[in-house]
Amino acid sequence: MPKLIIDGKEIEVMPGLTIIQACEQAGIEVPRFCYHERLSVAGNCRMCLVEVEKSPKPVASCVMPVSEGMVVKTQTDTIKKARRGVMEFLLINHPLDCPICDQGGECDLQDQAMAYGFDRSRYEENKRAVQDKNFGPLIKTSMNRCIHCTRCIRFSTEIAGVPDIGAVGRGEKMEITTYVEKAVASELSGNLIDICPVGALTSKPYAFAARPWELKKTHSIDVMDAVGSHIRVDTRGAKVLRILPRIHEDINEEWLADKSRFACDGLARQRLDRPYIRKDGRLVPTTWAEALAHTAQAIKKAQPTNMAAIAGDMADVEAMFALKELWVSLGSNNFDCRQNGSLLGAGGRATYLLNTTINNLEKADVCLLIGTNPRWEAPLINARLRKAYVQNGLKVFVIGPKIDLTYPAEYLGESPTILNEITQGTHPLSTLLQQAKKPVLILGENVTSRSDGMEIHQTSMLIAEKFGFIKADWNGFNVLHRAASRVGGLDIGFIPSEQGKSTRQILAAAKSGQLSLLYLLGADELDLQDVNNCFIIYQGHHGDIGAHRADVVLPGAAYTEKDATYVNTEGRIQQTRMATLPPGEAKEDWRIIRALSELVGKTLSFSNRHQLQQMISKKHAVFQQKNIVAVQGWVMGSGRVGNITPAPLKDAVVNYYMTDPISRASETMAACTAAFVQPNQQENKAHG
Amino acid sequence: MAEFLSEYLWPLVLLILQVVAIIVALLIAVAYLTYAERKVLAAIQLRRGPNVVGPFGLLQPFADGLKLLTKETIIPTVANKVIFITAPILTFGLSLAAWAVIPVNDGWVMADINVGILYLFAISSLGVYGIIMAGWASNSKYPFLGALRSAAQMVSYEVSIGLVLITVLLCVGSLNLSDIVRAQQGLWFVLPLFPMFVVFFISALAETNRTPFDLPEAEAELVAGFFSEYSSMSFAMFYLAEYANMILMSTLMSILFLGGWLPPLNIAPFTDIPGPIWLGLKVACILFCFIWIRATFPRYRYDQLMRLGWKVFLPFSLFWVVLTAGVLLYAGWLPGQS
Amino acid sequence: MRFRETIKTFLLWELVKGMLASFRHIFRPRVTLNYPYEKGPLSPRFRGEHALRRYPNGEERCIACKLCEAVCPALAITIEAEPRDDGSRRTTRYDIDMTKCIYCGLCQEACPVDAIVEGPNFEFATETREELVYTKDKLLANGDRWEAQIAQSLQADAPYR
Amino acid sequence: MEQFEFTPANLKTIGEIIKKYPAGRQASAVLPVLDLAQRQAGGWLSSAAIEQVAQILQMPPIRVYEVASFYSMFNLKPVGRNHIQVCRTTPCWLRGADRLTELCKTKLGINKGQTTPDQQFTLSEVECLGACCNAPIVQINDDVYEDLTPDSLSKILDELKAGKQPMTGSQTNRQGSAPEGMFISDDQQAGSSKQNQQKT
Amino acid sequence: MLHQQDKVFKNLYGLLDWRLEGARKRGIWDNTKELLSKGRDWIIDEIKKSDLRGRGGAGFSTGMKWSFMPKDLQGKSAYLVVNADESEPGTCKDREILRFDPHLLVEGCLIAAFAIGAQTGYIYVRGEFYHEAQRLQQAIDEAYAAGLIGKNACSSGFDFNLYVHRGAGAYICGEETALLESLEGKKGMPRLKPPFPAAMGLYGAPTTINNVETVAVTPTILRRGAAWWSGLGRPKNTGTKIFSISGHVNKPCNVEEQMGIPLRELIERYAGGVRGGWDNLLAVIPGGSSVPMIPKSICDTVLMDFDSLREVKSGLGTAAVIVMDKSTDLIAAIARLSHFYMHESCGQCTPCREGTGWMWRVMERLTIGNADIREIDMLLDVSRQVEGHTICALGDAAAWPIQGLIRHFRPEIEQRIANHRIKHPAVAVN
Repeated sequence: MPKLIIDGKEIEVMPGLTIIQACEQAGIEVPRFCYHERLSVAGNCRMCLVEVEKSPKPVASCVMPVSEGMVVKTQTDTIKKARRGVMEFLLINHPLDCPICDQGGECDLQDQAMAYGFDRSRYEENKRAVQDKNFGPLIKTSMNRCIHCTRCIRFSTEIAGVPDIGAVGRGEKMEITTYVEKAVASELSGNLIDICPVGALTSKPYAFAARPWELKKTHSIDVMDAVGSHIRVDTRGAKVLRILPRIHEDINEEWLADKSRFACDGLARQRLDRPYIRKDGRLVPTTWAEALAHTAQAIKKAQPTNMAAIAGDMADVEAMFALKELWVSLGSNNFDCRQNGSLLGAGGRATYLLNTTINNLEKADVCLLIGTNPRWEAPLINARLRKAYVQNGLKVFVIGPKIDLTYPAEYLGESPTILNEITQGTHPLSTLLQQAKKPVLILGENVTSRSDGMEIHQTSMLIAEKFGFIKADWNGFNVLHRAASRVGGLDIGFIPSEQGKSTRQILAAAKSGQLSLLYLLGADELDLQDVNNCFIIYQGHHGDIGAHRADVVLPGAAYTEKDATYVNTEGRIQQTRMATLPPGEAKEDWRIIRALSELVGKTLSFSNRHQLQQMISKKHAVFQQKNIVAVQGWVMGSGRVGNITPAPLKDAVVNYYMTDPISRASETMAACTAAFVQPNQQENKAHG
Repeated sequence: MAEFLSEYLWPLVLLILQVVAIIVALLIAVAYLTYAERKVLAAIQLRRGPNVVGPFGLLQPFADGLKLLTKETIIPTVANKVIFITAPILTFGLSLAAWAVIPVNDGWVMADINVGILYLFAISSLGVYGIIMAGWASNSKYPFLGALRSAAQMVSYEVSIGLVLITVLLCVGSLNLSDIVRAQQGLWFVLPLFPMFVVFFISALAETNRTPFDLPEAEAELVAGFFSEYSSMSFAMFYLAEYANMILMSTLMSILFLGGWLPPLNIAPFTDIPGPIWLGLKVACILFCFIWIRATFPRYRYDQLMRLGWKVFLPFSLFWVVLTAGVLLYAGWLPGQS
Repeated sequence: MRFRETIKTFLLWELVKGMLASFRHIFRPRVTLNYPYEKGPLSPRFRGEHALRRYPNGEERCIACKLCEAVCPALAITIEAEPRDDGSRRTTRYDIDMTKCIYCGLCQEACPVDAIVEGPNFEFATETREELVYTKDKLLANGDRWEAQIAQSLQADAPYR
Repeated sequence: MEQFEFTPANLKTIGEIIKKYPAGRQASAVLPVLDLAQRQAGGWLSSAAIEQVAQILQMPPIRVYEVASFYSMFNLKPVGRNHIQVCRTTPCWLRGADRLTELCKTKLGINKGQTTPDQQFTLSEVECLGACCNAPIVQINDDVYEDLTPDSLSKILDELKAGKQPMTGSQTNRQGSAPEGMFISDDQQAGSSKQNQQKT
Repeated sequence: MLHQQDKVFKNLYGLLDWRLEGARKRGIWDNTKELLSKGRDWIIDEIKKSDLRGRGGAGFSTGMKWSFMPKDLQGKSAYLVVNADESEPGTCKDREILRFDPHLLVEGCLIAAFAIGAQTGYIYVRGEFYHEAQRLQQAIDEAYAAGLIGKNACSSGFDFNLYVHRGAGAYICGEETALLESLEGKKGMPRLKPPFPAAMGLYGAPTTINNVETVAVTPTILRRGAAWWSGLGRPKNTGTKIFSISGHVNKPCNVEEQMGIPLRELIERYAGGVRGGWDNLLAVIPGGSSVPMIPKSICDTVLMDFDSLREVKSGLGTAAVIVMDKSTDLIAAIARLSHFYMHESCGQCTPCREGTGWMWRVMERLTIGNADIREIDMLLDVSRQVEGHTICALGDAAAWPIQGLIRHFRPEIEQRIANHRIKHPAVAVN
C-alpha cells in the first residue's frame, strides 16, 4: 500500500493505481477528457497534468502509477497554467456552438472551460472545419466539435467489440470516422453518446428536442430486456424525451443497450389511451364504465374452467398478482406468464435464474452458451462476457446458430444433442469443463419453449452438477431470460397448477373453440389467428397484435408511467418509477383489475399500492428484499437425462430492434431495423 | 286655480329652476375646477396637463365623468351595502344643500334666511358623517383609518372656523350672509381682519381635506383613505362633493372677507360689471390659491396637523375674538351701538 | 436676529417664499412632450416590445438554444424545437406571454445570435389579453417591421457590450 | 467500386513478410503489405485494396485505413506515373528548393498536388527527405536526385518525359555526401589516399 | 582533428566496397565471436566505461540503456530495434551508413542484441530510403549466408535474427515508442511512458531502441577498447560523431569528427566555410531542426558537444549543422520548420495537435509581418504551453526553434512588423 502526499494530504492507496485515481480517492478533482475509468488509458488530452516532485515536466496523472513517497501537487501555478493552455488548445478549433449543441448544459468541455479556461481566445486564424460523418440512425455527429479524446474509439473496440471507429489522418487533420461511413453496428452504440465528453456524438432521435435543464429526471428500471438496467427517464411535460443509464456496478455498470435507450419514442405512438369495445366487428371507443361492465359481464358468463389469462413480457408483478388473485377467486387455474410456451418454473428458484449474477460473469473462465445469443437477448450481459474474455481470457462455446458475439467463440453445432455427449463425457469439451475453475453455462430461456425444452433444461442442470458448476461460492448454472416480466411471474406463481392449462394448452383450447374467455395482460406475441368463439380481453398500453384481435381493450400504463415491480433475470426485485402520467384515460394495470374485481363480485382485498405490495411480500417471501440478489439454494436434480431431439436450436431474436410493443411502435427502432437488420437479412438471403 | 298656480306652483317651479340652475352651474364649476387644478398643477410642474379631449383639453372633465359613469360599481362583499351606497349620496347632497343660502348678488339668493351662516356651519359639520359612514361601511382598514382622521380633523378645525366667524359677526352684527356682504361696502374685512382671513383660509384647507392637510386620503399611507373601496359613480360623488366643498369654502371666504359680489372700488368701471362676476372672480382667485398651495407644500404629519389646530389656531383665533371685541367696544364701532 | 426670525415665522414668510417659487414656474416653458404627437428620443438600450430577427437573407436567427427561456425570470417564454428538414436547429414554437414579461431584457442579453431583442416599440396595447400572447409569427413579423431600428440600436450599443 | 486482388507473386511475398514477425503479430506487416499493394496498383491505395489487406492480415478495415491515412507515403488518390516530390524543408529551402517547385510548376503546367492530364507527373511538396547535405533534392518515385539546380531538374524532367531513366543521385557528380571537389581529381586512388587531402 | 585511424566510418562517402568482402577488409566482423564470448556484462560494462551517448538526439548513455534490460527474461523474448527512421531536417548521416557501411550496422546489431539478450532485431528504416533499405537487406542476406547472424551467429552459440522493416513516411516514427507502434502495424503514435520500452516495448516484450550510429560504433569501441573511445572528445561527451553540415556553406557535407570540435573549425575546415566568409554568418541551427538556433556571436566560440551546446540553451541533437548566412530570412526559415512540425505531428495529444498548427500560422504571418507586436509574446507563450505538456518530444521540438528565434532575433521580427505596418496601414489596425 503506497503512501503518497497529494496537495499536502497524505493518503494510502492500493498499489497499481494511477495518480488520478488516487486523487479521486483523496477527493481532489483533476480535470480530464480522455480518461474514463472503464476504458483503457489514452493520456492524450493532457488535461489531467499534475506536478510530481522530482519530475522535471508535469505528468499526465491518468497514466502515472503511484509510488511510495510520491509528492503530487495539483494546484500549483504551473499546473493551472498548463490546464489553461490545454483548454485553450482544445478550444481554438472547437466551434463554440454551445447554443445549438445538444450537449450544451451537460458538456464536460463546457464545464471545464468554465472552471479552467480563459474567457477569450487569442487564436485569430481560421478554425478547422471537419465534415460530419455518418454513424448510423442513432448517433448524430458534429465532428467540428471533436476534441480527439478517442473515447469513442476505445469504447467501440474494447467494450462494444466492434472496431468500426477509428481516427484517420494525422496531426490537426486527424478525424474520427467509421470505415467508409459505415453505421456503428453495435447494440451498445448509444453509449458512445454518453461517453463523448463534447457534443461531437449526440443522440439523433433526441436531436434538438430539449435542454437538460428543462427535463424532469426520474430514476427507474428498464424493462426492454430482462437485465433490469438502471435508467434515468428524462421527461418534459407528458413526453419521455430520452432514457439514460444510471450507474449500477452489478447490473449495467454505466452502459445501456440501444433498445432500452432509444425505443422511448415508441411510448408516445400507437398508445391505447381509452377503452374500446368491439361492436359490429369494429373496435369503438367507449367509457371505462361501459368497458368494465362489458368485461365483467363476459367474465361472469364464462365457466371458470373455460376462461384463461396470459401475461405478456412487460407485465409488472403487481398486475400479474392482482390478476392471479382474481382468477383464483373466480375458481380458474388457467393462467400463465410464459407466453412463448415454456414450462420453466416448476422447480426451485435457482432453476430459472441467472444464478452466477451478472457481475460475477466477469470472473468466469469457461462459458457454454446453449441456444442463446446474448448479444441480442441481453446486450449488457454480452458486454460482461466480452469483458471476461478481455480480462480473463474467457473461453466461450456455443451450441446453437453461428453468431457474431463480438468476441471469439467456438461453435459446437446447432443440435442440442451435443449436451448428451457432454454429459456422457464423450465430447472434447467435457475435459475442459472438468478443469475449469469457474465455469458458467447460459441457457437461453427460449430453448425451454421447445417441445423438448424441459429435457434440455434438465440436461443442462445435470451438466452443471456433474462438471462442478455448482460450488459453495459459485453457481454456474444460468437461465437467460428475455422478458422483463418472466422471473417476476414465476416468482409469484403466475403459472397453472396441476389442473390448470399452460399457454400451449390455452391456445390449443382457444383454437378448438373450447375456451370462452381469454384475458391478455399485455400479451402480444401469441398467434391468435384461428381463435374463434372466444371473448378476448386485452389489457395493455400499445395497440399491438394482442389488441387487434380483442373484444375489449383496457388501456394500461407503460413502464415509465407506473410505480411497479419487476424482477430481473438474476432474481433482483426492482421498482420502476412513474415519470409521466399514463396517456388519456389509461390507468395503472393493477387498478384496472381491482376495479374489475369489484364488478364481477370478487372484490380484491387491497385498495392501494402499499397494501398490494404488502400482500405480495407476505405471500411470496422473495419480495421482501428489494434490489439485492439473494443466494439461491440449489437442490440437486434427479440426474435424469431427458430425450432430446436433434432439431437445431434457433435464434430467439430475429430483429433485436423490434421485440416488444414499445419497440415495434418506435420510429427510431424502425430506422435501426432498416439500417442494420434488413441489409443483413438480404445478404443472408443472397448467400442462402 | 290661478291662485294655486301663482301661489304654490309657480314658486315651486321657480324654486326648482333655481335649484337646477345652481346645481348645473355648480357641477360645471366643479368640472372645470378639476380641469383647472390639473392645468395649474401641470403648469407649476412644467407639464402640459390635459390637452387632448376638445380644444386645450377642455372637454376632459366630461370625458372623465363619462368614464366614471360607465364603469362598474364595485361593492366589496363584506361591506355594509346600504351605508356604503348612502355615504356618497349623503356627502354629495350636503355639499349641494349649503348653496341654498349663498347670495351671488344683492338679493340673488334662494333662501335669504337670517341665520345663514349658522346654517352653513351646520351643513358643513354634517359632511363628516358621510365620510365616517363611508369609512365604516367599506369594512376595510384604510378607509376606516381615513374616516377617523377626517372626522378628527374636521371637528378640530371647525372650532377655529367658528371663532373666525365670530370675529366677522362681531363686525357685522348679523348672521345673514347678504348683510355680511353689505357690511363690507366701504372696507372688505380682509384688511382689518387679515390674520383671521389667513386662519380661516388654512382651516378651510383642512376642512376640505386639501393638501397639505389631505391626511384622510393620503395615498402614500392610506391608499385613498375613506374612498379606497369606492369606484365608478359612488366615487364620482365623493369627488364632486369634495370639489363642491372647495368652491363652497371659497365662496364663503369671498363673502366673509372679500366683499362678496361687491366690486373692489365703488367707482365707475368696476361698478359696471355685475356682482356675480365679481364674486366669481374672487372665488376663482381663492380656488387658484387652493391649487397653488397644493402644488407648493408637502403634506403635514397628523400630529402636526392636530397641534396646529388646537395649539395655534384655537388660542390665536380666540385671542382675536377678544381683541376684535375689545377694539370694537372701545371704539364704539359695534354695529347697532350708536 | 432672533426677533426677525420670529417675525418672519409669524408672518409665514417661508410659506410665502415657497409659494412665490412655485408661482414663478407657471410662466416657464413646458418640458413635457405632446405625446403622441411628439415623441422623445429613445435610448438604443430601450427595452420595448419583443421581436425575433432574421438574417439579411431571410433566414431566421433563432437557433432554439433556449437560453432566453432559461434566463427569463418571469417564465414568459416558451420554446419548442426540432431539427428542420435541412438539419438545422430551429424552433417550432416560440411564444412570449407579454402579460408575464417584465421587460428586464435578460432574454436579449442571453441570446447568442441577437435573435430575440426588445425593440423600440412601446405602443402595442391591445384590447384583449389573448393578443398579448405573442407567437413566433407575430415576433418574426415584429422583427421584420422594426429591423432597421433594431439593427441601428444594436450597432449603437455594440461598443459597450 | 474498385477491384483489387494481389498477384500470386505478391501473395507469396506477403507470406514471406508476415514470417518476419512473431506468430499472431501479422498486423506488423501492414506497412510493407500496403506498400506492396500500392506498388501493384500503380501508386495508390483504393478502398478495395485496403479491405484486401485487412482481410489478409486479419485486421478490422478501419485499422488498416487509419494506417494508410497516417503515413504520408500512402496515396489514397491516384497519382501520375512519376510522383515528383520536392523537399520543402529548411535545409533544402535554404539552397533554393522554391526555385525547383517553381520550375516544376511552369514546366509541367500543374500546381502542387495536381497531376498532369496525361497522368505522367504528379507534383507534391514534401517535408524533409533526409539528404540535407545534398540539398536541394527531389524524389521521383523511389529515386532521389540531389544537388539540383533548376537546370539539372529541367533536364531530368525532360528525360523522364522521353521515357528515359535519368542518372540518380548527385547531379554534380559528388561522391555521396563528401565535400565538393574532394574526390574528383583522382578517383582511382581514392581508396587509400583520400585522407591525405583532408589533412591540411 | 581526428586521425584517419580513429575514424569508425571509414567508408562514409562510399568510395570503398560496401559488401561483406570490402567490409571485412576494413576490419568489420573481425573477431566478433571473441567479443561475444566475453559475455553480456563485459560488453555493457565496456560501453558504459566508454561513456558512449546515444547518437539519435537525446544523448542518453547507451550502456545505461542496455543495462535496463532485464537479465532474466523468463522465457519471454526481447527485442533490439534499430531506429533508422532518420527524418530530422538537416540530418543525413544514417543514410550514408546504411548505404555505404551496412555491415558495420549489422555487426553492431549482433553485439547490441547479444548485450541485451535479444534474439530478434528489427531495423526500422525510413520509407523514403528505398534503395538504402534494399542495400541493407543485401548486407543482412550476406551476413546470414556467411553465418555471421542467424542461428549460431558467428558460431558463438547465440541465435540472432535481423529484419529490415520499412516505414512509410512519418517523422514521428523516429520517436522510439511511436516507432514500436508503427512496427506493430499501428499508426505511429507515441506511447505513454511509463512503462518504458525496456520493460514493455515491442509486442509487450523488453525492447531496446538505438540509433543507427550508436549501434554501428559499438563493435569498434569494443575492439579498440573503451579507453580509446573515451580518450576522444571531451569528458562525458566522448568519441567521434558524424556531423551533417548543410545550408549556406560552400561545401555541404557529412564528416566524422571528434565530439567537442569548435563549430567554427568544423564549418571552415570541412564545409569550405560559410558562403561569403565567416562574417557573413547570421545564425546556425547546431543539432537538427529541433534545437534552438544560435546567433553568430555564440557560433564563434561554441564547441560541438552535448553539454557545451546545452550551456548556450541549444543542443547537439543529431549534430546536423544548418548554416544560415546574412541573406537568410530567418523567420521564413523557422516558419518552414513550423510547417514541418505541423505536418508531422501525429495528432494524438492536444497541445501538439493544436499548437503546432497555431504556431505555424502565426509564423507565416510574422514572415510577412502581418501581425501585432504583442503576438510575438503570445507566440512565445503558446510555444511554452506546448513545450513539456506533450506525450513525446515532438511538442518540445516544435517549440524550441521558435523560442530560439525569438530569443535571439526578436528585433528583426519587430522590425518586420513595423515595415509591414508602414506598407499596409489599414491592415495594421488590430
